[in-house]
Amino acid sequence: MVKYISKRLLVSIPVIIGITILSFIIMKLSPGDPLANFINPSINMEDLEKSRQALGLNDPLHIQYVKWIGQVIRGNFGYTYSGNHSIGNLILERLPNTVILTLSAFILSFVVGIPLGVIGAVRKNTRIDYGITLMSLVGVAIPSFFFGLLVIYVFALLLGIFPSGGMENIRAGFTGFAYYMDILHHLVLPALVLSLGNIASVSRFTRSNMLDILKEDYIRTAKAKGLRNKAIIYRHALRNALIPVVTIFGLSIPFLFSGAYITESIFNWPGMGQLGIRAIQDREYGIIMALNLITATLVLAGNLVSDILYAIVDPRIRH
Amino acid sequence: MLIKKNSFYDYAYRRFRRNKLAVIGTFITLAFVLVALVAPVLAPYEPSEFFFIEGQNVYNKYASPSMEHLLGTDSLGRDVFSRLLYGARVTMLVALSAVIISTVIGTIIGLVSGYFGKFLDAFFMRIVDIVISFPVLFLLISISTIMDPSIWIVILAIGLVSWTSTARLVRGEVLRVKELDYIVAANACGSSSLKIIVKHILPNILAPIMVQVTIGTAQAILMEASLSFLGVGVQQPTPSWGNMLMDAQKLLVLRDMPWIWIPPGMVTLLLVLAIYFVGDGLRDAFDPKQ
Amino acid sequence: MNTILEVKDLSVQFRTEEGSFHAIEHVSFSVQEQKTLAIVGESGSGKSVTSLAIMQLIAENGNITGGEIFIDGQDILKLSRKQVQHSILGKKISMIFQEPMTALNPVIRIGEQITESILEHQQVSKQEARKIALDTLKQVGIPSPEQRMKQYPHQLSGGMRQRVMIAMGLVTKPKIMIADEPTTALDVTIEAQILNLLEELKRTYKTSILFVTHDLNIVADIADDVLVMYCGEVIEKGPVVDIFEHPRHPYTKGLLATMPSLDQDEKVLPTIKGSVPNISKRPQGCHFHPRCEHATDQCRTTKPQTYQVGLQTVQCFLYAPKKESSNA
Amino acid sequence: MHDTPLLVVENLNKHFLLHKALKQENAVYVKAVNNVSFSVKEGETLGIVGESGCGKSTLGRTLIKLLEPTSGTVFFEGKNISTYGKHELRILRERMQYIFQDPYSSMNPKMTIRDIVSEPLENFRKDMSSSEREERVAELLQLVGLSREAMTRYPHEFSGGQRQRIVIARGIALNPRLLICDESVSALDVSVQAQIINLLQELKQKLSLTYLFISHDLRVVKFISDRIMVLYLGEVMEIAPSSALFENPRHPYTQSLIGSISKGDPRSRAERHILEGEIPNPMNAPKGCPFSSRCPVVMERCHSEKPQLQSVGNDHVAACLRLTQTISQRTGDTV
Repeated sequence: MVKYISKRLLVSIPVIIGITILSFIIMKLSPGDPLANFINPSINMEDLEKSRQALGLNDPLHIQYVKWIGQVIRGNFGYTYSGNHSIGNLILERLPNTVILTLSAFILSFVVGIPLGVIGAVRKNTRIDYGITLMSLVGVAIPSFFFGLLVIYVFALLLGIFPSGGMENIRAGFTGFAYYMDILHHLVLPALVLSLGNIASVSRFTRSNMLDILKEDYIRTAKAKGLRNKAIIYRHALRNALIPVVTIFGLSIPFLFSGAYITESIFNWPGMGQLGIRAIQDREYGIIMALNLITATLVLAGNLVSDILYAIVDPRIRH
Repeated sequence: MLIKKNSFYDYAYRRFRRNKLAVIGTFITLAFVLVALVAPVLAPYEPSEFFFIEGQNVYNKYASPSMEHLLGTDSLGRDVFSRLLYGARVTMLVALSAVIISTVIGTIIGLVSGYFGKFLDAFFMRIVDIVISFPVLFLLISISTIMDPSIWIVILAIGLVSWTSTARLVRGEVLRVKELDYIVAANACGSSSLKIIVKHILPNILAPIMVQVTIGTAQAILMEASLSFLGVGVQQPTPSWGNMLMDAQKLLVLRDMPWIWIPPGMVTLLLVLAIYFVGDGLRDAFDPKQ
Repeated sequence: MNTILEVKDLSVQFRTEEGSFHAIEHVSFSVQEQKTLAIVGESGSGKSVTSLAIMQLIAENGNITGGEIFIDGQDILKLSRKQVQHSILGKKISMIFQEPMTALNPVIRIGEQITESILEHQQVSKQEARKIALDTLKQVGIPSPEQRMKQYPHQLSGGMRQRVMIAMGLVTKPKIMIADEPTTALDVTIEAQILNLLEELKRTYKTSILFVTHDLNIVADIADDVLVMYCGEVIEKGPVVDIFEHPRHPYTKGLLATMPSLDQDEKVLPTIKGSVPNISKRPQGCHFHPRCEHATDQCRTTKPQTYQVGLQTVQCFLYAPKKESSNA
Repeated sequence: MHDTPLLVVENLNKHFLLHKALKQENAVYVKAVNNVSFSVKEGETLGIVGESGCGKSTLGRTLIKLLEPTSGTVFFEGKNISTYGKHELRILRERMQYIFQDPYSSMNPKMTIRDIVSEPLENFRKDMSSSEREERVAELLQLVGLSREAMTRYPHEFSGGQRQRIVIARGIALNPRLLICDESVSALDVSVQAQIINLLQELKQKLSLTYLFISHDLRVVKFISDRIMVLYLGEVMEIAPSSALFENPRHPYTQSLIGSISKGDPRSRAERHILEGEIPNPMNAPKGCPFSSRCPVVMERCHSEKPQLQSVGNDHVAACLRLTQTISQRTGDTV
């Protein structure tokens, strides 16, 4: 297995390099110069030319790339055009909020999605199954922003059960336990909206996996042994069906980050997605590119982890 | 059907026809296509025609549904119903063109990767790894912010971002089919690689590609809608179901004028759902296990 | 001698895209205590469906349309699904399959797969179950069973996996074990080992065996009685020596003749003309008539009854009692 | 039967790399075909038998160059084909054909029988008009016992035996010299198997073909072959004329193999001989004689010394150290 993991790690090296190159190309294509971002806009004119020299804006492309990578590795993504905010700091401030949201959605997807899939498969072709199938299809088919708006309309505006946006009630000035409950209260709707598509995919995937496995020879063996249905489903079928679900762990990360863009902007959730949307409106290319690079790296790491997890849970790879 | 008499497609067609959801989905999808084609006939007004409050030089903004404006008017006093009909054209155009791009790229790369293997395979699969590491929306946004947004850029962006799943699928199918005896047999009777790919491999992996095209269309519709909603997709005044929902980000519109944002949202949901029904139906119909 | 398994008039129907078909029709036979009955037939003969029907394991689109199945005197078709699961399957009757690789669960350790049967059917502790499992693994000739218990199926060779399957089938000391082509996926030398093992275990565990196979050579080696099936019907049955030395049905005769022999030098193999008909296109009358040299008009229209010839039963008009002479 | 060899194989190796390693000596190889040498005379049938992992299929595929040999030379019709490039390989395809085991997977399900059988003709008989090709296909189908009507139908409309006939028709379309039959009757029902074996025999006479018949089934191999080669873990154990091999097998493995097949007679059950142990994993095959881990008459040196093929009778060779011993004892250590 050490071999498998090291091989997997080796394969990610060209990928991470590719990610940075692609990011760099996109940046070079965008208006303005990426390296110009590194110049603190508040400095005066004489220093500007010095900075340009120091940053090597006149260097050949590959040198520029290496210098840019050097900055990025140190966490320096440059400054925003408007004001002289460090992009790295801006993102860092927002990262925890996005992590709270995506992690909740991530957990919700599997905690809800897997049981739905299992029930659908076990009760195949019953009303419950049709209901779950239809619901998951709607879940995959509904535009997330539309679902978000609907949820706000119904639960926040019509019923008033949940807040329509934001992460905390600043005016109330909660502290301690109440503060966390307040965040949780704000979290419910965005987490639901963000996870819906993923819940649907996970349950569809689990169901079809489960159905395939219930047709396997070893399930027939288990039946021939006179095991009770519970043992057949949970001990023999589910263990096999859940192994490939691990791969969805990795796949759902980019999905959730994409979703966070929309969800955060609809719910005014102060995360990276919302930052990104503002950046689009303000044409802050530096922020967009930094977000791109960071999320791509996170996704790569997520895929790596889920592949390794796969090797751990599947004895056929483990040995 | 366009395929000559061959039991595989015959069986698949019969199975598909027995699947109620799939048939309903097909009809809904066809109805949408029809509406898109004849939108100019059905629409009472031009999509970007502004209406004024009678006798005044003021836009008739946010008018409630009436006989005159079936679904009311939007923030600029345009007829929502007409925009909805024309929006169908934009949606179809974008989704279908993008899917053609992604299917062509994905199929070629998948075939080459799977059939020739070795360096080409490693090379293309790393590219796929790189592309899928970027969340789709991020890449789309990057592409459409760099270029001046236009429908063609949106099509190109969606096409360039979504070929990866087709490529992976085709590659996997090629790897599976390649090992079958009839490919080895074709090799043994001296057929060239091109002939083997075109005559032996492609016809036998067409079914999953067709499913992927269907699902891909649905996903392209969702991507276009999201982009347009975020303001980096199809631009005003061209109507798109996504950009018609932009107004709903204003609390006032969201709370008090559901006629502006619910219809475009619902039609998107309905069309995507219908296409998914078709896709699932095709998948089940093609599945030899059933 | 006690009858352990008795099947009477069993019919199984499958619904498919093209309509409904009988996979087996009016199949009857019985297996005596500590005896081996071999069901032999080609593809589509219904031999596997018969064994799966006894185990109540036929696919979703198939169902038993008639007949009775007595296991240890109990008609299991009259029992509820739960009762069969609880008191028959794995307890009185067990089954081993053709592909030991796919028949074992890939993600569960060998030990757990064996002990779960014991824990399901016997009131014993986990430690005791473990001990029984270890003993059984030793019995089926698996070296260092303690280590094997901790392994997964893919870590074993094909022969070892089939031994594990056999151990799993015997661990609850059933009255009868069904073996469905258990050696078809194995090499010749391993096949010989497994057949030998089955013979040995049959004696130590005092079980009966219902052996399903397409290979007449194996039948010659292990069976006490033989059941020949063709197109879902039993066309001949009887003691193994009688069947091999005096096959009655033209199909049985043909089948025995087409086996290339090790001792003789033939130039051309005798054949049965034509091929096994598809389940949806089974001929009228006797299913075998298009391939039969003795076919008469009667065979083309009417299904022959079964006739007793010595210790054998044959479904063929050739053996219909004639007024003047009797056929022995 | 002529005495000129059609195919001569010398020290053929096909090794598959399993794990790469930084140091060449640490890399793990599976030696699927290991130093195999033999020849096939024009017009004869050479049977190749062995259990799983013995390399018989790999050997067949390496000979027709569907797999690239690791080393060794192959002479076909007197020419060294192991160095053939792409262009020459095409000519080889015309002279040497391959019949697969599974008639279900060896035909493209989306093609008609006409297209399937005429594929080799399209590739090599470019001068043929389509109507000429169609005539040829009809002729070929007739030769294998099928009617002309089969042409417009698809593979799934045929039974296993009929499919194998079609595959054979495709195989003989170009009038090849050598047919490699890889388990070509193993997937068929017993009653159909005999028909196909007879067909192969008949075609051999009519078209003066040479066969390489690969099978795990000793009965079938005995019936069809003039000579038989026994493989174990990629190495040749014994090569002998069919009758000699069965009447007087010299290698302990051949003896065990023949002994372990059933007599097909319920009255002589006890005669079935049991060979203990299992076929070792080809990844860690025994160092000396590959059969040493299971051999009932194994000696100390068998574990370290690799036996060479040596003559043990007329046209009869075997690779066993016991045989070397008896021969050297007989010759009285004069060497």
